[in-house]
Amino acid sequence: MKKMQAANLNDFFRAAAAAETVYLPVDSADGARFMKYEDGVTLSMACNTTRSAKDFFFPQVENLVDFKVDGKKIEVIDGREEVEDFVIFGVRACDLASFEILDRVYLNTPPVDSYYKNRREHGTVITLACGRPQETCFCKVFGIDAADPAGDVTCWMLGDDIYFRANTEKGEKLIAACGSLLTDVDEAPVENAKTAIRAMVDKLPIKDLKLDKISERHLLENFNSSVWKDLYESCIGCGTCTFVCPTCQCFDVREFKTNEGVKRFRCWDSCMYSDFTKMAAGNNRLSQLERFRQRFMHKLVYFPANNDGVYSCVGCGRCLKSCPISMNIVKVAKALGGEANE
Amino acid sequence: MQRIGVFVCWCGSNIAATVDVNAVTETLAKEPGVVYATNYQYMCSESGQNLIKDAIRDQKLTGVVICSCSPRMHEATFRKAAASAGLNPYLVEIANIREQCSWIHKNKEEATEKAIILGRTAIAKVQLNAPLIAGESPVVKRALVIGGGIAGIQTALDIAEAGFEVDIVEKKPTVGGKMTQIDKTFPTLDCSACILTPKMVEVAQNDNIKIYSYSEVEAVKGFVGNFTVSIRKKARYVKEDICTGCGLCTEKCPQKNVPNEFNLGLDTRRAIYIPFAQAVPKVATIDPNYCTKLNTGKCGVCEKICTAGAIDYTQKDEIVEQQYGAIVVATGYNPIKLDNFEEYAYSQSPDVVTSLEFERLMNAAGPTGGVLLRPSDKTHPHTIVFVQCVGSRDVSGCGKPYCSKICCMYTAKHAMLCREKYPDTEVYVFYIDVRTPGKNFDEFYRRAVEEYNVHYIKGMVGKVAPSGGKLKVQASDLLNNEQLHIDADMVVLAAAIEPDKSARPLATMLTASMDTNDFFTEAHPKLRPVESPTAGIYLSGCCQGPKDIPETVSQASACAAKVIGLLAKDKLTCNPCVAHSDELMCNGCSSCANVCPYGAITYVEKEFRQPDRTMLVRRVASVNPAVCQGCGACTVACPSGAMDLFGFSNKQIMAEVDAICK
Amino acid sequence: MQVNDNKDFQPTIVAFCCNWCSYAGADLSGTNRLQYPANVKIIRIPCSCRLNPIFILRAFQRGADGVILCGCHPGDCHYTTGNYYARRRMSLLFSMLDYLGIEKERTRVEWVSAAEGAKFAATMNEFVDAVTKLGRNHRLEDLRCKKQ
Amino acid sequence: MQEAMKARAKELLADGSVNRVAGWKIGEFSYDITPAIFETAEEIDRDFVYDDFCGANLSKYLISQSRKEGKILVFLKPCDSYSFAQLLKEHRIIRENVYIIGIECYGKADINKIREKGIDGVLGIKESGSSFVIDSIYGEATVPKMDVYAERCLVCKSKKHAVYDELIGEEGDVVPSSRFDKVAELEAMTPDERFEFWRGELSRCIRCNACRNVCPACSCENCVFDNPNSGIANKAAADSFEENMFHIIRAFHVAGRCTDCGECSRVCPQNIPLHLLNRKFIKDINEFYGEYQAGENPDEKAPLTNFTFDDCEPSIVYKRGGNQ
Amino acid sequence: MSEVNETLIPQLGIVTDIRTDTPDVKTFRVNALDGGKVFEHIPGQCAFLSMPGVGEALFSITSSPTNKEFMEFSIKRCGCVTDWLHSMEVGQMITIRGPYGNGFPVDTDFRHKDLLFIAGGIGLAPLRSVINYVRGNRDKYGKVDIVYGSRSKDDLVDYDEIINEWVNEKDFNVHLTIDREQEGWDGHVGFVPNYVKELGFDTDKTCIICGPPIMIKFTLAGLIELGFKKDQVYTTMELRMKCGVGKCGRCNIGDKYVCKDGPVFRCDQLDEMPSEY
Repeated sequence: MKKMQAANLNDFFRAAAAAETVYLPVDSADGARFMKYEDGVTLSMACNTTRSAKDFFFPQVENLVDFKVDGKKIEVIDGREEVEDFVIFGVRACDLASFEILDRVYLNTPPVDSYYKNRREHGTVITLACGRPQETCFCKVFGIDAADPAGDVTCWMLGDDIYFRANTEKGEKLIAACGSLLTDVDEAPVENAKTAIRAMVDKLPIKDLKLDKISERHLLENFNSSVWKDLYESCIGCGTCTFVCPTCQCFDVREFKTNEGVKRFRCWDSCMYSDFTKMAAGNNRLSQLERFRQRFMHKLVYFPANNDGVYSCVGCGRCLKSCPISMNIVKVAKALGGEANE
Repeated sequence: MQRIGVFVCWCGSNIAATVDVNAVTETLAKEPGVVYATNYQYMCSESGQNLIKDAIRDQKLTGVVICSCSPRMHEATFRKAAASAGLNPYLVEIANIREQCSWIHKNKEEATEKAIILGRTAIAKVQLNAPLIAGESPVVKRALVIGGGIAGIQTALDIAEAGFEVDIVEKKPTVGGKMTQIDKTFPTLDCSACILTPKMVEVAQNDNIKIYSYSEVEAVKGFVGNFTVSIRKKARYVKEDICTGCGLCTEKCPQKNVPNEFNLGLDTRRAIYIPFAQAVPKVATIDPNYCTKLNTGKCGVCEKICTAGAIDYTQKDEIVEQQYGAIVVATGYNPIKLDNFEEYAYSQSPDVVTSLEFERLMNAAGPTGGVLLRPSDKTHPHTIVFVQCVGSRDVSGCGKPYCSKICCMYTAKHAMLCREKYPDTEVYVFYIDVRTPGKNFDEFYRRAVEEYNVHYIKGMVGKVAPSGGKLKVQASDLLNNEQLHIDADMVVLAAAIEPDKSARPLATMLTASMDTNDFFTEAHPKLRPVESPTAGIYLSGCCQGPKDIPETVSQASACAAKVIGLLAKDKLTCNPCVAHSDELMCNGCSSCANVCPYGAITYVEKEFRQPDRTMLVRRVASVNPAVCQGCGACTVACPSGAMDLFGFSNKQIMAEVDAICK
Repeated sequence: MQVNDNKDFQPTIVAFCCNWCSYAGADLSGTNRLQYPANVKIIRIPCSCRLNPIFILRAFQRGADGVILCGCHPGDCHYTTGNYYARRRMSLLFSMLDYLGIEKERTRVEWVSAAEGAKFAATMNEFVDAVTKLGRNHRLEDLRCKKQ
Repeated sequence: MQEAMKARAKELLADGSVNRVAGWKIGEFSYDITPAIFETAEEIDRDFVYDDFCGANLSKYLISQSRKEGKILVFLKPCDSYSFAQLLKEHRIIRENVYIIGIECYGKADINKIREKGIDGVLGIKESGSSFVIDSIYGEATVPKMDVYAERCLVCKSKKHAVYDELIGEEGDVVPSSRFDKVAELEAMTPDERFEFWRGELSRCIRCNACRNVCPACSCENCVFDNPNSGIANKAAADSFEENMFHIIRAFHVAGRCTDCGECSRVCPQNIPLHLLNRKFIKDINEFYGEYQAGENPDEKAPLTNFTFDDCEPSIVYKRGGNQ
Repeated sequence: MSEVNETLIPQLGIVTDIRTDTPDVKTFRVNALDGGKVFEHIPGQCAFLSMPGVGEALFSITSSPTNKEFMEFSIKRCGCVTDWLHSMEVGQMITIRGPYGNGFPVDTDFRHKDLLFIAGGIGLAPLRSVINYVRGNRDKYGKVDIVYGSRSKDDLVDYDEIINEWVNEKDFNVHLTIDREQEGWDGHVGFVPNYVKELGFDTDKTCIICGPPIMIKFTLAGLIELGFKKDQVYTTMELRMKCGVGKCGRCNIGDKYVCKDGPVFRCDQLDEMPSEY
C-alpha cells in the first residue's frame, strides 16, 4: 500500500501521462466525463461519470475493415492498428465489474473479438473506491464491493491523502513509474475507510433489491409475465439506457462509402430501437413491448443463464438517472417480483 | 448489374476544341457500371443517333449517358432515339459539356477534367434512374363554365363552336352578368344590351350549350380531363321547361316591395320576377324570401293566373352530378361595399351613388326610364361630381391595393354622356391619375375633356356632406394647389371592383390558387395567363384580375382555345417525372399538400399492417400523377422523406452531389 | 475567420440550378462564351424548391467548399410558387448554419433568369472568389471523405 | 390539484366516458415519475401522481393511444397542449378518442438542477410553500422552487391551453417570455465562438435518439435517419459532420412545427441545450415572417408551407447581426 | 495485431458460376481467389456474402462439405444484397466470412438413422448440403426420404439434381409436390404438410424440416400426429443475424444466439425458447 498527498495528484497524472495517455473523470456540462489528462485538467469529485467507461474498450464507432472496389475486383484492407497504452483513472467498482461482463462477451466467449482485446490489453485501469454513493446506486445487489474494487491499481481518497494498491503486474509497473511521489504506508486507514463506505452503501435505498424470484422462475415464465404489458407503454424506444449502460454491448455493422472506397464499421446499437432486429429476412421483435422486454430479460435472465448466474447489470444507476421517462431496471425488477425485503 | 453506355459528342469543334474527348471517353469507360464508351463528331446527327441505338441493342445497355450540349437542346432527341432502340427514354442522362464546360473554359486540361466530372455525375445519376412510363388519362369531352357573364358566354360559345359540349353554371336566374346592367360601352358608346343580348340568345340556342341558371357549384372532385362536379340547381318554384316567360305573374303578384337587384335596389320588383326583358332563360323565379305563399302558405296568386301551370311551390333544390374534362372559372367581379368610406356619405345620401347605379339611372330600361334624375327627389341634377379610385389603389386597408382598371374609362364615359344628354350640367371628375392604355381610350378621354368640357381635377375629395338638398363636396385641386368646395346635386363614386365572393370557396373546391385579393392566380403571369396552375382549370374574365369588356372577351376566347386544345385530345399524356409518396413512410401530416401549387395531393385513409402485426388505419398522401407537374416542393416539405420525385429522386441528386465532390 | 494561405487552393463548388430559369441562364452564359471558373459544377433540379437542405449538407460532407442555389426570380417560377418556398427554407437554413458558426459565405441563393447569362457568370465568379478566400471547408467536413 | 385530478379521472372512468387515463405514475424517489396509462380506479388511487416533477409531455403518446379502442383521458399542461394541438393539426391524433383535461402549471422542477446545487443522494422531496425540502442520504436541504425549476419553465411562454375539453385549476394567459435571450446571446458572438460553442455541445451527443423519440413534432412513422432508403440513415455519429447533420436536419424538420415544449433538452442525457437550435428557428421565423407559435392556431398556415411575395431574401443572413 | 485472425474481417471469393434455378432463385458457385474453397464447413452452417457498398447478408451454404472444389449458395431474391447478387456476372469478386452456426449433427445424432427431409421452396437450400453429405457418406446413414414442395414446378430449386441424381441414389425416396395443378406436371399436387401426412412415415426416422414458418408449423403438427416426438425433428431457423459470432445481439432469442447456438435447433429445444422466432 502506498500513499500520496491529494495535493500531488496532478503530479501523479503528469508523471503517468509522460509514458501513456491518462484519462480521468472531469466535470463538464454533462456531469463528469472521462477526458484526456492535460495540464490544468482536474479530477471530478462526482460519484460517477454520466457515460460509462465502456467506450475505452468498446467505442461507439469503430472501424472494422476498409474495401476498395475496382470493377469486379475487391481489395480488403485490414485497418486494425495497435492501440497505444493508456491509463484510465478513477473507474468505480461498478464500471470495473462491467468490464468483466464485457470480457465475457468479447473475450471469454469464442471467437475472441480482436478489436476489443487490443484495447483491453493496452488499458491500465486504476479504480477508485466510492466515497459518496448516490440513491441510484445498487451495486451491492450484484455483490460488488464499492469499497474495494480491483483493477490494476486501486485507490482510496481519504481526506488529504490518496492510497494506492497495485493489484497486477501492469499496476505495479505504473506505480513504480510514479514511485517518487508515493510513500509506503500501513493499510489500517484504508480498512477503516472501507468499513465506513460499506456502512454507507448499506444505507442506500435500493440495496435490498432481490432478484432471486426472477432467477428461480423458469425463463419462459418471466418472458410471459403480464408485467411487461404494464411497463412498456411509456417507453419511447430511445437508446439512452443502452448507451449509458456500461454492460450493453450490442452493435450494428454498417458501411460508409467514402470517396475512395467503402468503410465497414460497427457502432453501438440498442435493442430498444425499432430497427434493431429489422433485417431483410424479417424482424424478430416487432413491437416495443417485445423490444422493451428483450433488454431487461437479457440483463436479468438470458445473460445469467449463459454466464454462471452473473447478471448483465452492475447497479451503476445511470439508467435511473438518464431515462427520459424514468423507467428503469429497478422498476422492472421490482415489478417482476424483485421487491426489496422491507 | 448496370450496363451503361457513354457517348461523348465532339459537337464538331465546339466541344472537341477545348475538351479532350478521347481522354473523357477513356476515363469514363473505367467508371463502375460502364460497359461501353465512345465518341463521335455529332451525336445528334442521324448517324450519331444510330451509334447510340446500335450500342443499346448490341451491348444490352441499361443506361445511357450522353456528354454533349445542354439537355435543354437535345434531351428529347436522345430520349426518342433510346426509346426507338427499346430502352426506356428516362434511362438517358445528359452531361452538359458544351454550354456548361467547353464554351466557358479556355484551358483544355481544366475543361477536360470538368467534362470528366460532369460525365461521372451523369453516370452516377443514371445508375439510379428508374424506367418511367408516362401515364395516360382519358379526357371527358365536355367543359364546364362557372359564371354566365360575358366572359363565360364568350368562352362557352367558342368551345361550343368547336364542337364540344359546354355547360354554364350561373347563380343568378339569368345569364348576362354585369354587362346587362351597363348602359353604353366605352370607347365606342354602343349600347351594351344591343351587343350582349344576341350573344345570350346564341348561348341559349346552341345545341352544345346547356345553361344551369339559378345554380351553383356544390363540389368538385377529380382532376384534369376527368372532373366530377356537383351542381346545385336552386329551387325557383317555377318549372323552367313549362314557363313561357309571359310575365303575367310578375305583374299580378301582390308582393310589390322587393328591392330590384337588377336596378341595384333603385326600384322594386315583385316576389315572382323575371330580372329583365331579355333574360335568358326567360323564366320567372319566385324569391323565397318575399313570397307570401312560401312564407305563410296563403296567396297563390301566381299559380292561379299561370295558364301554363308552371308554378310549383313544392320544388326543392336539386343536385346534378356531371363529368367534365375542363373547368373554366368566369365568376366575375362586384363593386366593393362602400361602408368603409364614410367621408363620401354613400350610406347617408341617396344622391351619392356608385358608378354602376349611375349606369342604371342613365339606362332606358332602368328605374328612371333613362332620364337622369336624382334618386332623392327625382329632380334633374345640375352639378355632378365623379370621384375616381374609391377604394382602388388604396393601401390604407380600407379598400383594395390594386388599380380597378376600368374606372377611368367608364367615368369618362359617364361624364361625357351627362354632358351630351344634359349640356346644362356641370361635371367634375376628381382623379389621382387618369389611365387610358387601350385602343382609342386616350382619344376618348380627351374628347370628354376637350369636346365635352368635363372638369377633370387632379385631386382628392376629402368629404361629401349632405346639406339642404345639396351635397357639399370638399376637395383639393393638386395642380392648382387649392381647396375646392362644390355644391353638387349628385356624387358618383367609382367604386373599386373585387372578385365575386363565391370565388374563394370555389377556389378551395378546385384547389386553384388565389392571390391575397382573391383573384385567381394564373399558371404563369406572362406565358400562361388564362390557365390556373391547377391543370384543367382555366380563367376567364375578371376572376383573374380587373378587365374591361374587350379584354375580357379576348381572354375568354383565349381561354376557350386552351380548353379546346385540351378537349381535342382523347388522352392526356402525363409527365412521368412526378412526385410519389411512400405510403409506409407517410405520416399524413399534410405538409406536402400545403405547398402543392396544383392540388395534386389528396389523402386517403388506408389500413396498414403495423410492425407489431396489428392493423391500423392511417391517413396517407397520394399524388395524382395526372395533376402533379413535378416541381418537388412537396419532397422537401415532407419531414419523413416519404415524398420523392421520379427523375430527380433524393438518391439521384445525392449521387450527383457525391460524384461532383469526389 | 480563417485566412487561406494556400494560393493553389481550388474550391469545389456545387451549383443547384432550376431547370427553367437558372439552368437556361447558365446555358446562355455558355452560349455567350462568358467565362467562369471550372470549379463550379451544376446540378439540374426541376425547381429551386426541390433543393432539400440535406443535399447542401451532403455536398459539404463530401468535400464541397461552397454551395449555391440558383432559381427563377420570385414571381417568375415555372411552378408559380416554388421559389417562394425555397426562399424561406434557405433563409432559415443559412441562418442556422451561421448560428452554428459555419461560414455564411459558403452558401448562397441567387435568382437568375434564363436571359441573365451574364449575371450567372458574374455570380459564379464572385462566389468562387468568396469561397476561395475562405479556404477549405473544415467546419462541415467529414474527414472520411477527404482526399488522402 | 392531484386529488382533484384523481377524483375527476375516476369519475370519468366510472361513468364510462373514458376507458383509460394517461397520467403520471409515482416512482422510486419522488422525482423519477413515469408517464403511464391507468385503466382502473385502483391503479389511480395507488400510483397516480401530479406534482412538480411531472415534466413529461404526454401529448405524443396520444398518437398511438388515440387509435386504440375506446376513449382516453389525458391531462395536459399548457405547454403540452400546444404539442397536442400541433399534432392535431397534422392529423396525427384522432380527436374524438381523446378527452382533454387542461391542468394548470406553474413550472416543473429539474432534478439535475437540484443535483447541480450539490444536493445529491436525493431520497425524497417535499413541497413546503415556495420551497422544496429535500431529504437525502447526506442530510436535509431546502431550496426555493424557482432555483430548481427547469429552464423551459423559467421562460414559460404560455400558461394558457391551446386546446382542452375541461379545465382543472385556473386558466392563465400567454405570458411574455425571455426565451430567446440565450439565442440572441449566441447570435452576438463571433462565428468562431459560436462554432466552438456548438462543437462543445454537439460533440457530446451519443445519438441515443432520446430527443427525437420524445419530441412531439418528430412523429414520423419512420425517421429519415432510420430509413436505409433515405440515403442518410445513420445510427451513430462517426464524426463531427454527422453530429451536426443530425441536429441540423432534425431542427429543420421540426421548424415551424416545434412548439418549444422543451422536452428535447429535458431528456438529453448529455445535457445538450437542443432547444437552442429549435428556438433559433422560431426566433428567425418570428423575425422574418412575423410572430408564429406552432400549435396555437389550427387554421394558420405553417411558416414553411407558406410565403409572401415580399419575404426577405436568404442574403439577409449576410446582413444580419453577429460579428464577422 | 493484424496477424490475429479476426472473423469480422472477411475473406475474398470469386464467383465462378451462376445458375438460374427458378425465376427468383440463383445458385452461385464461389471459389477462393486461388481456386479451391475459401473454407470448410459442416452441413447447415452459413456464411456472410457481401459486396462492399451494397451490404452483407447471411446465406446457408448449399453445397456439401464433401464437395472439395467449391462452395455453392442458392439465393432467393428478396432485398438489396440479393438483388445485387442476382445482377452480377461470373468473375465478380465478393467478400465472404464464415462458416457460422452449429450445423446439423450429421456426424453424431444423424449417424445410422433413417432420415426424413421435408423442405418447402428455398428451404431446400440448407438441406441440400445435408442430403449431398449423406450421399457422400452413404454407408453411414439409413434410408432417406425427401419430401419437397414448391409453389410450382418452376419454383423447385435444384430440380435437375433431384431428378437426375437423388432419385437414383440407393435407398432414396424423393416425393415432390407442387401447390397447384400445372401443365406438364404429373406428380403430386398439394401442400407439403398434407403430403407428409398422406405419405405417413415410420416414426423411427429423424426428421429435418426447412421452409417457410407456416409450413414448418403445420408439418410439425402433422408429424406429431403421425407419432413423431419433437426431439426427433430438427429445423434450421430463418436467418436474422448480423455479426455471426453471438455478439451483436440481434439474433438473441432467450438464452440462445441463433447465429452461434443455431441456426439448427431440435424442436423440443425451441419449446424452451421464447416465441420470438
